[in-house]
Amino acid sequence: MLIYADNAATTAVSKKAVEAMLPYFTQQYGNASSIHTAGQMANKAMQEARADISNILGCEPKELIFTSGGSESDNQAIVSAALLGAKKGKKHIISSKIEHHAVLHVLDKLKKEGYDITLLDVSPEGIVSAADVEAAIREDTALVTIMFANNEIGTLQPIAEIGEICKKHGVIFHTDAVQAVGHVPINVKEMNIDMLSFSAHKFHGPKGIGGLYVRKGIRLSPLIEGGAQERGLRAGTENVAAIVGMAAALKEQVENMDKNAEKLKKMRDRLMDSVLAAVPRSRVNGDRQKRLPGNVSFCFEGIEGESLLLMLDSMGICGSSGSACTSGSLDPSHVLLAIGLPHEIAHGSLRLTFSEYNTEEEIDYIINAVPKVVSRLRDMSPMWERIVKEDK
Amino acid sequence: MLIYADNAATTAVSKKAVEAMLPYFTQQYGNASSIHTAGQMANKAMQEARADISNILGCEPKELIFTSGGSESDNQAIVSAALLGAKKGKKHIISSKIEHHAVLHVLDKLKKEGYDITLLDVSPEGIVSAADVEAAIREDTALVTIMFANNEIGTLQPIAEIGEICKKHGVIFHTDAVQAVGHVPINVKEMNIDMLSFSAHKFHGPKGIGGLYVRKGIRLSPLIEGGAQERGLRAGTENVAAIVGMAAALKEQVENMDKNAEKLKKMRDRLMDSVLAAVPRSRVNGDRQKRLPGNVSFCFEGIEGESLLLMLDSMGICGSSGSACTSGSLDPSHVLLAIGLPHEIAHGSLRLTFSEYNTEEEIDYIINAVPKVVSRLRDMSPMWERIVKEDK
Amino acid sequence: MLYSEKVMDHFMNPRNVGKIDDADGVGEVGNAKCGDIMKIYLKVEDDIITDVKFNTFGCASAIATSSIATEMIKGKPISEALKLTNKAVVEALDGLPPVKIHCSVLAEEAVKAAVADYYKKQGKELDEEFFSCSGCCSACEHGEEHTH
Amino acid sequence: MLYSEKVMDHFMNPRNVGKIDDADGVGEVGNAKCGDIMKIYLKVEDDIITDVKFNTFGCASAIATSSIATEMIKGKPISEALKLTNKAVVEALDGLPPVKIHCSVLAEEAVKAAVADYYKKQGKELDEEFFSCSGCCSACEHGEEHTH
Ligand SMILES: Cc1ncc(COP(=O)(O)O)c(C=O)c1O
Ligand SMILES: Cc1ncc(COP(=O)(O)O)c(C=O)c1O
Repeated sequence: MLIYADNAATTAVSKKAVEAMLPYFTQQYGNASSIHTAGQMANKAMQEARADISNILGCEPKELIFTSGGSESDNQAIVSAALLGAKKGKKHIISSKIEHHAVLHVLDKLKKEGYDITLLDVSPEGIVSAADVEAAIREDTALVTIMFANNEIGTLQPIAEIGEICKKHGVIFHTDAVQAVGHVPINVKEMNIDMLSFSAHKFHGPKGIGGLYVRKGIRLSPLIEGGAQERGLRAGTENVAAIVGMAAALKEQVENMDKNAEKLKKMRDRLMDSVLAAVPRSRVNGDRQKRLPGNVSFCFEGIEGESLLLMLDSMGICGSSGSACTSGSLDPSHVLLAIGLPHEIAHGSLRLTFSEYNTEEEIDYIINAVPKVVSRLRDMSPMWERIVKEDK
Repeated sequence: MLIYADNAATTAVSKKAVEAMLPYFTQQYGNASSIHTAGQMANKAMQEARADISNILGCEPKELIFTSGGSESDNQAIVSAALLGAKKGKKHIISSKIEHHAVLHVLDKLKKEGYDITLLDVSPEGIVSAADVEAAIREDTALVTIMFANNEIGTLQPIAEIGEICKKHGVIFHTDAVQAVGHVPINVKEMNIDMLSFSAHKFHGPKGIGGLYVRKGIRLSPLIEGGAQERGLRAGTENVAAIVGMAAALKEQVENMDKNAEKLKKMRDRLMDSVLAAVPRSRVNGDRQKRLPGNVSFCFEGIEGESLLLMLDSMGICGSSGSACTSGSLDPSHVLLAIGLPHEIAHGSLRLTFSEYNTEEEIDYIINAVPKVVSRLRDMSPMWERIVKEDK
Repeated sequence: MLYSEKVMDHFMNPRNVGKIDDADGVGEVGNAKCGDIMKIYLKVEDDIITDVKFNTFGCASAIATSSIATEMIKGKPISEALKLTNKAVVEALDGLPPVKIHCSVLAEEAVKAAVADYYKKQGKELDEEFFSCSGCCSACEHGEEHTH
Repeated sequence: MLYSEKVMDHFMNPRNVGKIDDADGVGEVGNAKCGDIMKIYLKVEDDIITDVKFNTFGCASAIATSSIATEMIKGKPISEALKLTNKAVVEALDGLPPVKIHCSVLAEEAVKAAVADYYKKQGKELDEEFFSCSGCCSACEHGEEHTH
């Protein structure tokens, strides 16, 4: 039994996506920038993928460039907007405390270069307030960058509202939609999004490919210089197979979005309710409604996340604690701290994230396993001992 | 009949590489940074690939990071060395006039930022002189970056000699080995290379993956910030399938290197000799010996490369004129100008690049086709008319 | 695809390729350095272009625009040939990639240069405005204006 | 793999888990904020550690280091327990990932804290150098020194 419940970290590539990619490895392998037939066949496939994806996002094909993934897109979007701002003497950027490191670390770097960064607090439910965004906007604000959905606690942010505010104030609005694309409805035009980052491996596409939507009129700066690919905005031989795979995965995902969401929400809510009922001193992180259909995030007092994870793993359950990217770090998740949890509770987090490939039987198994593992760890935890004593 | 003779632009992915990749799409798709079994299985595969590749290059696994390809590696290597240099007040960089745009455009950008760039001339045979490199080194030289093999005319540069010179003078030496890795023997330690860029799709690996070797002790700066992947030097969920595919392709390529080179040289030399004999006023670009086994580069006076290409394409031959990356540009190749060709001759270039998948029959077909197409175009060329007149 | 079917057809099967030894007007524009030269030969009777041939050194679209331009003026009065615009050439070819628009400019100018030569040989005056620069690429001084 | 088999074994099947109600010495180090607390209970007879138990809140390596540390001192004289080093703990576990070395420091210190408590209860003096800081993570002031 192996239950994969870490779909926020990455997903399995769908059969359709693999099938779509295969011909581009060994048959239509031409360089999409070459003018011969082999190249133009690859180019055509790439342009079709671009049209499909931009159609889904609600933008023009010309407003979409392909990158190596979410991190690259985030980096390029933010650096580009910062450079544009600097040209007009605007060096203030607004973001939130719960962004992914691909955003936060770029902002750290910009801070060192003299930019002024405002990181907004979030509510205890893990949601940025659009009013806070508006209040933070200044004359010299170059960029607002707020994630669409949080990768740890799954909370959905009021993107359309923030988009409207940014539009009103003439500030560029970027959203890291890596966790959202393919999972919740998005239309960049209706939501007044100026830039949007996404990554294929979060929606059953391949790893190593992603995209960046940039509204016409906003000038991107290349992060990777070289050949004239992507109209000079992103050098490097086009990754045609992966681009085609990404488009296939996204189309499939969007076609089944409502059906999948319904199924996932049912599983998600049942899991949350059952575990909360079975485990004392447990909590769900993030708003219960305004969250990704497949995201469950718990904290269990008195135990630590890694040991919880590894014990679950030994029972065949693959989950995560905090985000995968922070593994190797000893600090508890910055997201859990941002929603106001004390360190000791933030250490005991468990993230279980599902896709439509998961089954109700798997949820049953998890509902049975989690309380057992929590008990086992609590039994040997001096911290739990103290909590129980204090309770009495 | 479709003859693919554009292997310098990109190659077909080998069967072994595809097979190596497949399990990582739908089965072992875990995030290599996740601590659960699915993640650790992916991680193990990635570490094996890293060990295999570093073994081939002659470096330690820790000295190798994975990137999205040659362009990204070139960018990161050069920017990192420039930043290191600047810290010590060294802002001079030495390179050559025949580098790839992924190098030249980064150097252009650095120039705007105040770096002093020396671009060395090359010989009429397209070879950088190691003595010129030494003569150009100054007190404030931060970096020497010279490509291993040229992508247009296939010339091999005296990398070991340059490496020794750089070592002697304590200057960091980067080589863009995108065209060389998998095709000619390379050992970074023996050749005193400090940094080396490569890209899988040039040796029958997948597109969108590459690597950068960096000698221990040289501090890379991340180009893409975010998660702690690649020891914090390159953020983004690891592209495990592509990494595994790259390693499989490279191993296969290196195992068969001698055999392939022998076969390719024979085809290459026969093609060059036959076409030179059949077509008046034709020439081979680049040194006839010191060149990649699979590279043939011609210039035909009186005609223009694109029309030559498209006519060959209509006969089922996929070649290129100049490099694929400059398509969309009207200028003739900077490489052909650098070896001293006048514009009008540089316009009439044809690059045919082969892999071990090509056959002698294909060479026969090309030897037959090229003179015909050249004649046809010359018959309608007022420039050819003039050349013929002047000859009389 | 990079080029329309029309362009590929005129490139692979160019119409009116050749020379006219006793031409009434010959025009040549472009230069080797820029990578395209077009040469157009006219036979004119009663101000009607009765025959036209071309020779072109250049890319596929240079050849295709030469080909279609000769088709568009063959059998037409000189006055109409003078009205040939690069836009009309592009449209007749179902479009050209942006970087190739300059080829259509070249074709327009080659026709005009041939007509100018005819006028000159006939000792006629001609409106200056029709004949400015040969239109080329960024390597020529006037290039930029013509490449749109 | 992230952890050696030895670590995983001691994590999944920890030895000596539990408490000793009438312990002769109890030591607790670490804190909840840092994400690990180790508590070690000793039973001592004639300066020999006859029984030892632990309770740990923390990651897999915190649990594994506690487990192996108790095994390493069980049945040994107090003097030897005091010589237990974090390096010995790491070696006994066939290594730990660099970020987890601090757990072995914690285990060493938990043992020492328990011994110190035993000495105190016995009214004995003890060398100061053995008992500096509880060793933790970067969140503690002394943390850095211990995480190597
Ligand atoms: C010499 C050289 N350097 C760099 C590159 C860039 O590699 P990639 O397209 O994989 O980014 C190429 C190929 O396009 C090349 O031939
Ligand atoms: C919200 C968010 N942003 C950015 C990223 C980075 O994406 P990638 O790993 O594809 O570069 C991730 C996932 O790791 C994410 O969840």
